[in-house]
Amino acid sequence: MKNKLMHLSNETMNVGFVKKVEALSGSSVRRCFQCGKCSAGCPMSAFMEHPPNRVVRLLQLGQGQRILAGRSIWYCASCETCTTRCPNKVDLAAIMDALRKLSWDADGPSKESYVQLANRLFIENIRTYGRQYELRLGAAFNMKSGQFLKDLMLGPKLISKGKLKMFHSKNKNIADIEGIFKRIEEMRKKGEAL
Amino acid sequence: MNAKASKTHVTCIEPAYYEAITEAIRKEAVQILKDETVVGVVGYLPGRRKGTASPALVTTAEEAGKLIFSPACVNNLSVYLTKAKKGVLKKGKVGIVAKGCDMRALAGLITESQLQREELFIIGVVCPGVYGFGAERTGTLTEANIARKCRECSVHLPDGADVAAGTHTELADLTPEEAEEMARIEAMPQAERWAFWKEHFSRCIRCMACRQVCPFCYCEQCLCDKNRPQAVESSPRPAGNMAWHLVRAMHLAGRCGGCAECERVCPMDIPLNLLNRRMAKELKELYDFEAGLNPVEKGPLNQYKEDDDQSFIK
Amino acid sequence: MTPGKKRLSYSYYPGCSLHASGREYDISTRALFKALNVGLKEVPDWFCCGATPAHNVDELLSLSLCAKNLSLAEEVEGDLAVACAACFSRLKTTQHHLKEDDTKRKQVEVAIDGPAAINKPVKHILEILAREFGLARLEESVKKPLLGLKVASYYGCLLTRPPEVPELDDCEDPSIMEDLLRALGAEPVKWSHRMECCGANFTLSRPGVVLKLSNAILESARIAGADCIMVACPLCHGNLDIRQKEIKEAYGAPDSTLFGNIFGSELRGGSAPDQRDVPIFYVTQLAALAMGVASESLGFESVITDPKPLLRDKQLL
Amino acid sequence: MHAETKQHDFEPKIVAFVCTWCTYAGADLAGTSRMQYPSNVRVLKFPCTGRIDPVFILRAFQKGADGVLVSGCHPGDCHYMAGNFHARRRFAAFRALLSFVGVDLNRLQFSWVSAAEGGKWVDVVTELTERVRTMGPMPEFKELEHEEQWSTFAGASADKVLNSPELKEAYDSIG
Amino acid sequence: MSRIGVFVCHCGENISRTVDVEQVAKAAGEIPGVAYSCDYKYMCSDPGQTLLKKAVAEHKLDGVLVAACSPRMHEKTFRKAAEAAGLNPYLCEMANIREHCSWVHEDRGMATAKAKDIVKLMVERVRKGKSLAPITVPVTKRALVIGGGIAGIQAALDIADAGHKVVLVERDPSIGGHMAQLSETFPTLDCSQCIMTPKMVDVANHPNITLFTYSEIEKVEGYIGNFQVTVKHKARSVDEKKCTGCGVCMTKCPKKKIPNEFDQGHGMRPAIYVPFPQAVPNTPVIDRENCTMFQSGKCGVCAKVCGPGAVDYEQKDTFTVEDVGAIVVATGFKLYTIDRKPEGSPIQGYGEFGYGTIPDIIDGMTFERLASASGPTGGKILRPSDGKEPKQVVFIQCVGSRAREKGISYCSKVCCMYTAKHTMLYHHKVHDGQAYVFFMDARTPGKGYDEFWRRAVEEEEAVYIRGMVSRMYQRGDKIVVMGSDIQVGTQVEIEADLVVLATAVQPQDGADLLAQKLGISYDKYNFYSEAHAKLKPVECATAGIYLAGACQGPKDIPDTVSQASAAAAKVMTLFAKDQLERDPVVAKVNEKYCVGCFACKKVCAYGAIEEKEIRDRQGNLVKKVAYVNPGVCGGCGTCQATCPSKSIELDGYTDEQIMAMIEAL
Repeated sequence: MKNKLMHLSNETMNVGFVKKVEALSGSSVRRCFQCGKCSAGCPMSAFMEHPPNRVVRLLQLGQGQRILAGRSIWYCASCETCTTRCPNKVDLAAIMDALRKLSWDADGPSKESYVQLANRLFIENIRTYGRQYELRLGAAFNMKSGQFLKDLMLGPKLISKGKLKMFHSKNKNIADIEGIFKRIEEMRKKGEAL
Repeated sequence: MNAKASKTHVTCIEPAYYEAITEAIRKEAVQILKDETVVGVVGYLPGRRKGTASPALVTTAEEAGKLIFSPACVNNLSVYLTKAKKGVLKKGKVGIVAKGCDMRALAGLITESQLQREELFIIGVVCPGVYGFGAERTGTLTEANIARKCRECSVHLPDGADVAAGTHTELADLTPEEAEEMARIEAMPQAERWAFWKEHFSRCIRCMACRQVCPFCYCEQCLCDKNRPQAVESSPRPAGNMAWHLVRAMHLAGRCGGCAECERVCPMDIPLNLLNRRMAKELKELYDFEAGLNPVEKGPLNQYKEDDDQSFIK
Repeated sequence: MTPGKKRLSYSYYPGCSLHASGREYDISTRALFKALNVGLKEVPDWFCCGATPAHNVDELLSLSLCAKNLSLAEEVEGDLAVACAACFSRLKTTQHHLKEDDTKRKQVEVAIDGPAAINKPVKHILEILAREFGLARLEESVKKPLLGLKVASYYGCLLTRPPEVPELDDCEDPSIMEDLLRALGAEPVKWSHRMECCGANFTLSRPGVVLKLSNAILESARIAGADCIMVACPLCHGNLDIRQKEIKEAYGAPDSTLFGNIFGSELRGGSAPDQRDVPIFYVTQLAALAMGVASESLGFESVITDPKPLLRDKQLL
Repeated sequence: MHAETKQHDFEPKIVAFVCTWCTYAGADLAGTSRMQYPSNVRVLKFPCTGRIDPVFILRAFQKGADGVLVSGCHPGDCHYMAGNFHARRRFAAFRALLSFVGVDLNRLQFSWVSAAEGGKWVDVVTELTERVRTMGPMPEFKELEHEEQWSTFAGASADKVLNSPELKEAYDSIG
Repeated sequence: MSRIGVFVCHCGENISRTVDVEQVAKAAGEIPGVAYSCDYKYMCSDPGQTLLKKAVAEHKLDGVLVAACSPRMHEKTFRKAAEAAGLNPYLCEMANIREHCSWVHEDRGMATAKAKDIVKLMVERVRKGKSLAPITVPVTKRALVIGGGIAGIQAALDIADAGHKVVLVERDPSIGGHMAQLSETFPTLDCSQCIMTPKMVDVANHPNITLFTYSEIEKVEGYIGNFQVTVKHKARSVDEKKCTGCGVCMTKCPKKKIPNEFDQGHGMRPAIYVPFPQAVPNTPVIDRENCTMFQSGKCGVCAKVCGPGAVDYEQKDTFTVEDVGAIVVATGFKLYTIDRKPEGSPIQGYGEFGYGTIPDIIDGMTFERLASASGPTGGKILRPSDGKEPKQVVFIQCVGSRAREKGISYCSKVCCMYTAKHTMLYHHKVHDGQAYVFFMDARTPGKGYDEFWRRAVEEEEAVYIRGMVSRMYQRGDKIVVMGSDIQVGTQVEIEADLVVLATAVQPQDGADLLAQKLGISYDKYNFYSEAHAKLKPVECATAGIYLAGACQGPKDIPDTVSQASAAAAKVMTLFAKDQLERDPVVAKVNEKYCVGCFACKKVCAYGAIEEKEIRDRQGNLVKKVAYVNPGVCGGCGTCQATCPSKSIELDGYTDEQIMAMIEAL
């Protein structure tokens, strides 16, 4: 997919998708002049099939699908180095957030499932408990990702060091959290929020 | 005549105080006319009705012996030097009786090249105040009959006069009615302020007495009489009235010394001095300028500083 | 306000990690503030800030969670003190976005069903120590200066980035940690990787990433001659401390990987790579230690890479 | 820059008094850069803000302006050295006066827009237009224009006074 | 005015696309007093102008309004046309329906309505307009050139060669500017000093040029043809008339370790010095801040060894007033530094490159000095930190430039070429060295420029990497450069011995202050603004002041020299006439009504208002009134706004015109 011939036309360039990214991120995509400074400083660049500058380039060409199909966006660590150093005030970290949200909404066409799974469990945890419950997070991740032996030796050690709690109590005001999730869902249903 | 030495606060000012000033003025006026220091003296003579005074130009020592000063001497005489009796200045130096507020007008006129200090012999009056409009004229000045502007006078002493008559005496415990009124208007909601002034201005009959009596309205052709172009409608309609009073307030900003003659002579009782007071307050706050304390090179709106306030500008 | 006259007091948002894997950060923060006589009152019933996963996929949710926490914090007097760099970053970012963007603010206010407390001052512990309490006063309060301790101060990503948001220090060349260390009597070392990413929350999903990035940081600190690393973030601590042994196993053999080749010119020429343990301290642990707080109450027992030998060696225990 | 044109119930009349060297040129730059802004503004060119008499502002309000903008060179940039400095004092005083007689100063905007600030011109004009739009038409001076002296006499409208039988008779007798 | 003609221009489609020009013309025709109206495709074209002229004759028009572009664009054009048709040019006005209307609004209805309104306003202006006669003023045929770099030198020589006197003022102790610092110049690689120093000597020897070095502009008064410029001559502490330039003082000065500005701080100079051996004039100056005599009162060696007794510690700043008719501003540029900038500055430094704290990260000008045979290393490329020859040199383009995040969004224009030159110079001097260049675009328009760059790549083996550098830090004695190659799509790491930054070209310090003294405008970066980007590239909006070189925008040497000669030509055009016609937009006093309060005089920034006595036939003083000297009046109109009785009036902007326009709102 990465090197597949690119047909450019009004039909193949998905400008609507780019507009959505710009609206969500509050950052212009067109402003980028491809200096590559983002990729030069990105700690995760080596893990990505599309380095950050190319992600923006693909957006400029209306090729959102190519980005979502890859795993680049899921390997962004949100360290904000790109945003900090961009000579053109392109907020690439926010663009990455926007792309992940759009990928998430489209139910993750990406190959990268582990990071998505971790995110999903993390947010579920918030909704259920109000706060993070790290033991459950780790355990559930291993279960669902099928890596039953991952960090096998680490868990008991952390428990013995007091770093993982065996039990977790829910917030008293957990209903408030549920309210937030519900109202956001409602807003989106009514089209009042992206 | 050691006016500055002390200051007395009293509850009423007896006729005797004014008589003393009258004596001093007469003595000085007679003297300067006799020795031909001046060609005439602008002062007050007794009015035809009791308890009144009227402005006059006296040119002989004999007449000068009739000059008076009383709480009825409300007029700002400086206007006689730029308008009514302007010609006399051509003949030589002129003496003028001036209260503190009149002094401010003189200083302003000197600033604006309308008068030269050396053409004037100023007989300053240490004035405790004059009658208010329509007040009972008992010969004694009290809290009840003092003019509104005098209640918060800050220029009792005629600083800069050639001679000064009177000892510094002020009525005690005067409420600053004008300042209170100004504060009341400022505190109104915007629409109410507009209604307040609209009501006042709509009464204006454009008799131009305010202009006539103002020492600073010395223009040979008033902007508001011009008809090519007509910047301000000249007929007494509400639109033109509002414009006229706003233009006048703007033209007097930084110049008006607060003699309140405009307000005194207004037949429709429009509180004109409030506008002038408001502008004076603004210029004091913004540029630390008070008009007429002494002749200056430039007024506040004829000069600038690079770091003037511009918080209102985008 | 004149320092020393009025007692400083803060509301406190510890965040999830400080109640679990970063408990020693919480413990030492409380101990330090107590020792400095600075008030600290935990916000009751706070929620998770959403951290990176929330804003990664759902900015509105992330903003709403933070806004909710900010309004909870409004109930407690005093500026909001935050220890976790991630929570700090999220709360500050939320305020920044909501101030700049009316549409977002309105949406968030619908979500949390109330006004967003965008003006509640949010301060990181570092800021409180170095600026509000003040370096001079801190120096005066030192009972046991950390003499001879060479510390690599590790800022990570979120304390200073992106520019204008955290308002903590220069986003490329900060000095607040070094200043603090000097006040405590320690010796900050000059090193290159103080603002490189440690891999952050990939610790769960892609630990391989963390191993690589954190290894680079540990290497750089060793090359600079640091005895230890000081952090202000429980995630960074987790990656550098908990996974330190794994990192050694993965990258330990000389030139076993491509990266072993690149790091450190001193390493080249056949000499065995430096494999020292590098204990990771929280800023509050070191500060409290210098203030003379008993080491037992600083949670050292919870740390995986045991710092006690180093501290004993430097006669700080 | 393809802003959709919205239909509004109220299109305010905005008058801009600008200096030719800075703001006028800045507005030209907005044009050459094809920036978009509301079309409500009517620009009157002056050599310098120093030339702008407060009477003009007053007259503009009387003639139906709902908002007035006065804009010139930044301090220190005056083509005539100091015109804008004098204007700054003059308008500071004038604002105080207008406010005192009850004019809403939100309708009167002052700004410094240089020849290089096409974007700022757009911002200033757009902001003033939209602000005045939400405020609605400016009634004060317009009402005055249509009022007659007699209208304020208690209980009698201008109409009644003018159309009284007595007056009519008097007119007729003039013949 | 009762017979006004209104001409509505389509401007191709520029206006007619959004404005219904036919409707506008029709509406204009219905305005009372408008005798003729029409629309036409291109009013400024020859047929357009002919149309206007014909209409004036046929319809006996006594006023003309052209509704087209900005008057800043074509007012002169149409006024000329009107004049040719026999109208007074000031009865011709323009309504701006392009920049202020068709280009900024999209809704056709609204734009057309606005255009009609603009026309209506402007018709009133024409109606109330008056015929004005141009004012003539004498021209002082002597020019002032500010700045003694290549631009100032070229302009001064050209004007002087044409036979006019020139005053050349330079802030530094010597003329020569940045060009004297360069080693070799692109694209020919000829030695900068070899072509520069003869010109400097020409300036010194030219009978028509008065050279003031170590001098600054203090005050500028007057107007085109008649400027009075106060020049501050800073105390040199050496009498220029007595000094023979023998240089003994410099060799004997005990304080020798002062970083030399000319060598970018990498060479040393004494406290009494000339910036470089070929300096013009060759008179030293004492750097008082570093001189022991001035700091502690003890030393005096230079005075003792000076044979002619030229050293004068008591010398004070002096001032002269120069009468000139034209001014050429050629103040040049400075280079951006990556240092941390003071808080509140709109320009930012590069923290990711260490804010200038890494000694072996240098800028392009420093590299020039390293490569120059007369530089601190005698032309050897040696790095500052340890004097070793660098084997891996990384060049980074666009540092500061094209970086709106750092506060500068423009392209500095010269960096691509000089970086290519640097790689060649480096390759010539260090044969086993490798040059790497991080760049975004190679911008090489110019005669022989692209060929030059390709030579650097193909023959001189510079490795060009398309991509930027994110971070640099010191590791041992190397600088780790972390960049990316966006073509390969990978990160690139280079351990460099030396890094050379092509930092942005910025206007000189104090450019804004000088502009304020001159009354010329400048952009947000402090580059001076030309009157028209295309048609008046060397003129300022302020008449009589011209621009040359990098003070107007980044420029290379050929462009600078061209512009300098162009500015000189403009000055010569001005000097070709003895009298100058100037715009008659000046104030006049109505003596009948003036009462002589002189508020106008108090606000006049030009000092154009005098007091005039009106006397009767017997010679008695009737009154004093204000009088405006039309030659001095700048035409701002502040006097009129100040005059309470409006007895002073600015022609071209009378109250009558303005009020009529407001009435038409």
